[in-house]
Amino acid sequence: MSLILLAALPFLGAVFPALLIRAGRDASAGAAGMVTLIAFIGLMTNAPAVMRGEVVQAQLEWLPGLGLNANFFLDGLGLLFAGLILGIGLLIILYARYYLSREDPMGQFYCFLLLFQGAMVGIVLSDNILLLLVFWELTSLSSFLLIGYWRHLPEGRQGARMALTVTGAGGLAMIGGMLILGNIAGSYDLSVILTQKEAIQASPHYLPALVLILLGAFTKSAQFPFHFWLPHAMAAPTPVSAYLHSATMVKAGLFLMARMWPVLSGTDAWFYIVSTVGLVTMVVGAVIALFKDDLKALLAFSTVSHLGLITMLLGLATPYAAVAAVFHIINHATFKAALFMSAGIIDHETGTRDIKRLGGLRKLMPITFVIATIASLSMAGLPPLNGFISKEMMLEQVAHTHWFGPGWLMVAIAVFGSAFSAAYCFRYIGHVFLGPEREEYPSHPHDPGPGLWLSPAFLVVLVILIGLFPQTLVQDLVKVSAGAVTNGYLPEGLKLKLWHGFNLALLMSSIATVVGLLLLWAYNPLRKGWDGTPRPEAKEMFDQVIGAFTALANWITDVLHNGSITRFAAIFLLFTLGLGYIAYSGGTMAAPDRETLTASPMAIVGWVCLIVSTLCIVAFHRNRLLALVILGIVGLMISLMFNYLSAPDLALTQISVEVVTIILLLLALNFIPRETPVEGSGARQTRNIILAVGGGLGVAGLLYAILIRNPVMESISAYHLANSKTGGGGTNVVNVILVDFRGYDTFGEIIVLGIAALVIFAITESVLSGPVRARLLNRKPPEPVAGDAHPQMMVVATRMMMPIALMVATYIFFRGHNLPGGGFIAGLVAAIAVIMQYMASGFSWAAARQTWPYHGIIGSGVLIAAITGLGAWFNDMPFLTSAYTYVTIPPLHEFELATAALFDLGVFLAVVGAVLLALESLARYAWQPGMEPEHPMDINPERDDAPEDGTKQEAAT
Amino acid sequence: MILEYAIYFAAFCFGSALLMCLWKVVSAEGVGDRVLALDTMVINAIALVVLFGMWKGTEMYFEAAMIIAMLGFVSTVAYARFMLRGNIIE
Amino acid sequence: MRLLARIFPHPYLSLLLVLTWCFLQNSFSINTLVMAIILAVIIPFTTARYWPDRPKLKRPFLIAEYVLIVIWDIIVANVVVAGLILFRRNDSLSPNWVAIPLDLRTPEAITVLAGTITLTPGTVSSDLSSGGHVLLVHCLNAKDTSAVRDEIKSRYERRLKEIFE
Amino acid sequence: MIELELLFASAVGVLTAAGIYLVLQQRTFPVILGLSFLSYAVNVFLFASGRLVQNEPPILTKYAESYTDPLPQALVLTAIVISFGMTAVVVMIALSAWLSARDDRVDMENEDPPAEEDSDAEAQS
Amino acid sequence: MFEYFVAIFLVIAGGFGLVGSIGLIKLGDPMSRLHAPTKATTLGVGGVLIASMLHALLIEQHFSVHELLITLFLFITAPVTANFIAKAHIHRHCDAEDLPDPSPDARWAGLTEEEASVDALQATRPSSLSEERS
Amino acid sequence: MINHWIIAPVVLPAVLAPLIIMVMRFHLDLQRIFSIAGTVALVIISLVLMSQAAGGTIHVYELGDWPAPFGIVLVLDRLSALMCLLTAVLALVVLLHAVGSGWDERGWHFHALFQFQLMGVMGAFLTGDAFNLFVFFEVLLIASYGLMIHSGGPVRLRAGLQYVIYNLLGSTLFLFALGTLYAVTGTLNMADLAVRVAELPDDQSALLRVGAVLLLLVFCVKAAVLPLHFWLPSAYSNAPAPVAALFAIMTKVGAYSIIRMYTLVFGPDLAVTDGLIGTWLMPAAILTLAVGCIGVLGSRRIGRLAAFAAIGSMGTLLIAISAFTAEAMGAAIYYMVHSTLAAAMLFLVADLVIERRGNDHIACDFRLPQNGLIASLYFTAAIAMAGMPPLSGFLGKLLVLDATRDAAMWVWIWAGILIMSLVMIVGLARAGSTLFWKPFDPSLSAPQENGEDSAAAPALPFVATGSLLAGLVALTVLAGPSMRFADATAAQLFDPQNYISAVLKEGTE
Ligand code: NA
Ligand code: NA
Repeated sequence: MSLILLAALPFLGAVFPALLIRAGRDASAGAAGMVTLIAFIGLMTNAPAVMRGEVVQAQLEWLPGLGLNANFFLDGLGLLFAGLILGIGLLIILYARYYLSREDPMGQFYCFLLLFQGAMVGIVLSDNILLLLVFWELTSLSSFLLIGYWRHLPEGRQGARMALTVTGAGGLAMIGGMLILGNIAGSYDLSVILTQKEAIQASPHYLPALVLILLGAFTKSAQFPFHFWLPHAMAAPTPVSAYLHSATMVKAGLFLMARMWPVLSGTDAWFYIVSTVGLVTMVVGAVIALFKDDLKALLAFSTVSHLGLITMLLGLATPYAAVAAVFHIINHATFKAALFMSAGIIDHETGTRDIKRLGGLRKLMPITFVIATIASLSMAGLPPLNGFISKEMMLEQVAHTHWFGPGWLMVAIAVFGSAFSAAYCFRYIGHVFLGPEREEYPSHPHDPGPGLWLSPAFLVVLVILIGLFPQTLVQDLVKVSAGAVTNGYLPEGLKLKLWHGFNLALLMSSIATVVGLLLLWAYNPLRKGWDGTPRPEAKEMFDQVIGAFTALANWITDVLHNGSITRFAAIFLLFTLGLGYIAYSGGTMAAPDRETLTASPMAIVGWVCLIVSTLCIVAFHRNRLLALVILGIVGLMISLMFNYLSAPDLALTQISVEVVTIILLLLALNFIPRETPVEGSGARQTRNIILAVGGGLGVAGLLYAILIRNPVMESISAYHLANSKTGGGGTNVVNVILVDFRGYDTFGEIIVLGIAALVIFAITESVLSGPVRARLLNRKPPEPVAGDAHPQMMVVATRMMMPIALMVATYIFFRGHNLPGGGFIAGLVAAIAVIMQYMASGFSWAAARQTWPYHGIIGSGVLIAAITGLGAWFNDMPFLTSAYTYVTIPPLHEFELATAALFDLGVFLAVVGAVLLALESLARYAWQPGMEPEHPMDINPERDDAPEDGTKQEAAT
Repeated sequence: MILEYAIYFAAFCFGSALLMCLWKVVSAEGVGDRVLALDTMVINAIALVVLFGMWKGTEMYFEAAMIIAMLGFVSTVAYARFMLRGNIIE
Repeated sequence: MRLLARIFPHPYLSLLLVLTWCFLQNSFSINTLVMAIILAVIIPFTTARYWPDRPKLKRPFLIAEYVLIVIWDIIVANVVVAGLILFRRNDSLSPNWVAIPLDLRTPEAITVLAGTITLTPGTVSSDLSSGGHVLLVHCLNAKDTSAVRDEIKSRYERRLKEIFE
Repeated sequence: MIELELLFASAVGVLTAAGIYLVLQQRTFPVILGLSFLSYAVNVFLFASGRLVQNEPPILTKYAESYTDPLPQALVLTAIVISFGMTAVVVMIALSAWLSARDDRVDMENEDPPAEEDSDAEAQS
Repeated sequence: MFEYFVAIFLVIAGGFGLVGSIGLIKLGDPMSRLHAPTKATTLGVGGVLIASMLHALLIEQHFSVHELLITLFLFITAPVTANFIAKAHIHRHCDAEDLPDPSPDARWAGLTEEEASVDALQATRPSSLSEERS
Repeated sequence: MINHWIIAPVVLPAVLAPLIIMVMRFHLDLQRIFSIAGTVALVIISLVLMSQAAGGTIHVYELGDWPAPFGIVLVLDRLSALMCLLTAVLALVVLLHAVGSGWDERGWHFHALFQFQLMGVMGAFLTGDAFNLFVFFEVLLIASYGLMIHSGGPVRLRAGLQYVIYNLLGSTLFLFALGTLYAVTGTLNMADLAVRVAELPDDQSALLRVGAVLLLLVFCVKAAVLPLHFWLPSAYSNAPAPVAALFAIMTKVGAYSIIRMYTLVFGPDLAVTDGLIGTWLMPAAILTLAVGCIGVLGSRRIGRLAAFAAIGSMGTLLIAISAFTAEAMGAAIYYMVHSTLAAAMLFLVADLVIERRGNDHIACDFRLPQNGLIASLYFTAAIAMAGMPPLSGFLGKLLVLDATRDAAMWVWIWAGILIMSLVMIVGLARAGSTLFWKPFDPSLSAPQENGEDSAAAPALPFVATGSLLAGLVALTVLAGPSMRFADATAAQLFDPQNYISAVLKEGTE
């Protein structure tokens, strides 16, 4: 089977259990089992070639630009691991079918399990370290889901998070390491990297790469001091623990070290880091395991210890150690998976995993007893079981290794660790199965059905058989795997055998066993001492660290994003000023070359008015009405300034916009407090003043620097001046730019206006559909209100002024193309004419006489502009291409017709509609019952006095 | 020549008037006086714009004066209505 | 006739608008006139709803006389008031309110009267009574309020009454 | 004699400074005033990017010899219109926020208040 | 010669404009100050506009009438403006006692009920006012 | 024959929206139909544009038939085509969610504003004129103001006000920048700017440098670069969910503008602005990443969590951009597509949660209906957002890491990206496990996870989220071809002469 298919199979297959769960638990488990079985068989089809020493390869291009390709290869190491993953996976699937209860969503379980399986297979088959990283992180994620599978358990949630955090962190470190490695080697393909030992080890980046990669491996394989997550992951259902935390995932770190062994090992750094970490982990794990009462915790720490052992062997970096490591990986997988499953059986049948509540199960659960005992003894390293052989090899290697300090130090530590290892194995047998039967267990213990015990039994058979016939059963596999680790260097005449003769290793092993028995004999006093000794509790520390980080993150986030927009704005300004200054000071400027103008007295008067009124607003801004009054002066002065500096169009626009803006602000001011309260600290004031002065100086300086220099290059507007009349048909170049050269800007601009009106309308609707409406209806004016809402003089004046203003608007509109004016100003003037009417007779009265909907006015404005623009398409011209012509209809003189005028009409309508819709919204806020006057003016003697004759009736509306 | 001086003189008058109104804006007691001052400033500004056009001999700026005349009224009424009624378009 | 009334709801306004357009154009041509007439129809037509009642001018030709009188009064009053401002101490002025009972009833007429009063320096129309029968006028310097009242009534209101009512 | 350019630049500077000062206030109303000032300032700034020219409006006539740069004027017109729309919107949002929340401060209290119980604390119990 | 003619108008206009604003500063009470701008409006701006028309007609040799429009606008709007400012002043600073008797009507329109209540307790209010009070 | 396709993405919504306002404003169903149809058409148009641009030809559309640089031109190159397509696809998905979840009926004018928003975004991507870019920024901003406060509410309105105020400051700065640039160069067309900037005498650099930096700051506000990102968390977390999801493209407008202006006009080889742009942008980007990821860990609300995740992804994106090399730009473009889809997905999933719980506190005590499905969607979105395998985020992150290996700050970049990934993973996992892993309680949850209630719940939101997921999967599986396009796009960007020649018609004269 192709490796690609092999790697993809579990992922593709993960869909089936989830889908088939409706068909029943058996169908779901069966689907998972079939998928795994097919994959296993597929793997086996490749086995012969691998056993012959070939490397099976498969390539698929994925992201060649990065050097990330779906390249797979299968060598001995990969075969060993893939076999373990799929083989034990098969057993676990069987076991889990009977282990999980009816309430557990089994489809999900098998789905996650297969995802995990796929990720693991992917790791061991990857021929590309980036691809390996993908699968590596996937194992973290899928194990997160598996550990948290029992969602109702807070331990599960926490354990899952802890596992994800630790292994995820390691994984990220490894990404860094792998990328460095890939960059040194010039490729991310393992087959290339593995040939670059010299280059890699010579590189200055070797050490960081090594450390980062080892961080990944150590965290994954629960090496000290990252071992603490593994026991907490035991909150997972036992099949998960058996699979992930004995046979597979935790071995991924070992696999990685083995995989990178040819390029990374052989240096002092590797030797000391890896072997020391392994040794310490081995001892620490063994010691803690002895004192754990939870069966699964005991097994978890024993796993930690054995992983340490294998790590240490890999760290020693000799071919013999590699062989021992590979062999122990196989052995550990067999006995530890069996032990986890037996622990699961005990938990399942007795209702507890607490050793203190167990004991004497020998007769009640004989099958389980046999299975567990054989597996334990193998773990303890007793002959003739497989654990014995690999442990002997380990001790043999240790005995020939020079580590720190005196030569015997490592031997002593190893024996010490082995003794504890033996002790907890004996305790597992002694305190659970042996001893007197208890009067009561949480439930009635008995052996389970074969569905549960078949899988561990099969493994235990392997334990015995491998122990008895290692050469027949596994020697070839071990050789070819170890060969893959060591790049083919194997100890000469290697033979796996049960009996090595009386040697130092056997002696050490014996001592360890005896001491182990002694430790168990002295368990109670030892336990007292252990319980009395203060120890760092890894979980609490982890929780504290994570808690601290979370609190810190909370704090940082809250402090930075405290909701104070004024502070955000201050930071914005400060940053802008700072960077602007840096940019300025890093450049150079030519001497001023522009002839400056002399300020006439008129300009100085304007300047004084502008500055003084601005400062007045700053000083008086707390009186809001006053601020608005003075704002009118500022607007007026700016308008005069535009006039003074050759910009009549701008002057007209400025003054019109000013009036409408002030009306809007006055309308809004009606609802809000009339005064701004004094608040804010002095420091705040100082900050504001400093920023204001800084900003003012910056802008003034920048502008002055611009104004006293001529443009370095000629402006494109020379073209506009030259082509305005001939190309655009108008003599007001500003207007021609607006409706023609840059009509597209104007198109966007009227849409902005239209959107503004829509937003205003929508927000008014939203607010009025909420609780605010009642409040507004019952609103009392904050100040006493004068009588005579619609004064006669104003009404009568408006009757004259409004038509005249509309006339003026028309005039401004039509002259715009050639003289100052245009659709926008005309629109504003027209809108103001209508506002005049609103102010005279009130919005309700006036709006009742208004027939066109504002939405329609806005929409038609935008549409007219758009359609005018689109009209050009029929001429095969781009959007917004204009046309104009001169027409003569007798007896009239020649006049101009231009599409620009149509476009400007769109502008005009959009402006009128937008302004009026905005006003309408404000008027709706202000609306209160009874606010619909019948008459345009409040006082009209002609109307109210007794009629002298019948003709003086007011025309009906 | 005399015309130019007359224009200068008138501009000086209206400019001074503008500054006096400004002074009133700065120093007045309540809002009402300031609205009055602003209204007077608008009137003076109209005169200044027309004078500017005469001075430069162009009619280009005339519409500005006209629009200011028309719209200054609206904003003054708006301020006053606000003081009277709060809601300026009720 | 009715049709004409709909097209020209306010004929004087239309006339004013024609003039306005010609003034705006600041030049006269046939195009200007045509456009002026078009607009003078369209604009009053669209804004007619905002001017529901139609005051009639009984004697429009008297307007000219009235305007001339007002202009003359404005000039005179300007000089007088300038004198008051420049050469009199504030405390020697006697500002005063004057209530002017109105014979006029048409809002347009009352407004013209009030406007005239304001435009002539020294007097400002300040308010109307709640029934619209009395005009409140502020005088810059009026020792004798009844004299002011009488002058206004005889000089302006009488003429307006003739024009409007 | 005072340079017009200096007057002009200093006026824009004062407008900017006033705008910044007001924008940094704590209530919506002065902030909106400040934004208006900033838009005055920037419009005038943009206008001046074509340099200051007197009495040469960009209206083509037979008599004029040269014209001021029309492009910045067109840009400023667009900018004025846009900032008018923006002002209208910001006024309405501020008003609606005041009506809905009865609070016209622009600063908001921290929106992410500390939870009563932490998820881990809950898990340990 | 024509120049002198125009200049005279300008000087007169400037003078009245200036006097208006002097009045604004000099006069003591707010209602009196309200009289001042009327000068700037009428003879001040009016003079400038006439000067401008004459300038066009006599010196630049073309007919210019659009100045009349500004005059028209100002003559229509200035009384309204003044009226509003006066009303605002009355509203903020005056009670019924400060003003002359509005009889035959109940009260001055611009006064609020409270302000007017001093002497208008028994008076019936016009119907048009009842609505806007609700 | 003129290629009118280029203007279509702007004109279509610009015509559709007024029609919606005028004719359909009281008919929500019609609005929905036309809005969706219009957006589908936009996707098709974008596909056409993509096919036109893919070959590497740069198409220019001279609005009003005025030649560049005097009129405004639209320019279609690979980057703009890609951004248009991304926008259109995202918009369609978001629209489905908005319709399905009923968000569009909780206030007025959702569809009109939505179309205008699209018009603004498309216009910004297509324009070749600096001032026109400003105009379309304003179009998209003002539409976004309306969408952000859609359906109102006190907190949303106040948050909206902050959003508006901050962006108004940004718009003001934009005009200052444009004024300065115009004052120095006398042009607005971006290609012409590029030519003139390159010809600028060395001794007159100061003003130009100021303009360049101010402009960059404007784009940094949009792109939420630290310390100009403060507007984002509150705005995004208080916006209606579909709007927040749509806003995933808004930050990209900022990123796009940075890419466009600082490869075309102020390219990395330009002497005048040497050492001005990348030097500070890179550390700012790293800090942005850090603040975003820390914010994910530090958030107690789902909306804020998603917002900070978006900031974090912008950090990664900007790191890639700030390197200003073709290789890193390719990675940036790939990551940009990814992060848009992922951020949108996270916001939509957050909405699914909030809609079912009524509040957005992460710590909350009861199970949601459809817990399993939503949980899977959440974890998928989280995986994408955190850049974990197997989704495109991981590939994007690897690409960025790989492309920055020669950068001066590579240690900081790598450390930042890797450490902050962990922080984000922890934050997302923490939130997810707290949100979804609840005790079984029959009274609060149906026994069959995906049973009856999933049929009852509106399916469109799930379709929307599912489509985003499908997009992410496609981006992962088709990483090779995607990356080839991204690299080609980057190559086009780093060879601006073609762009300049196309716009200024240099070849034809
Ligand atoms: Na054209
Ligand atoms: Na985003």
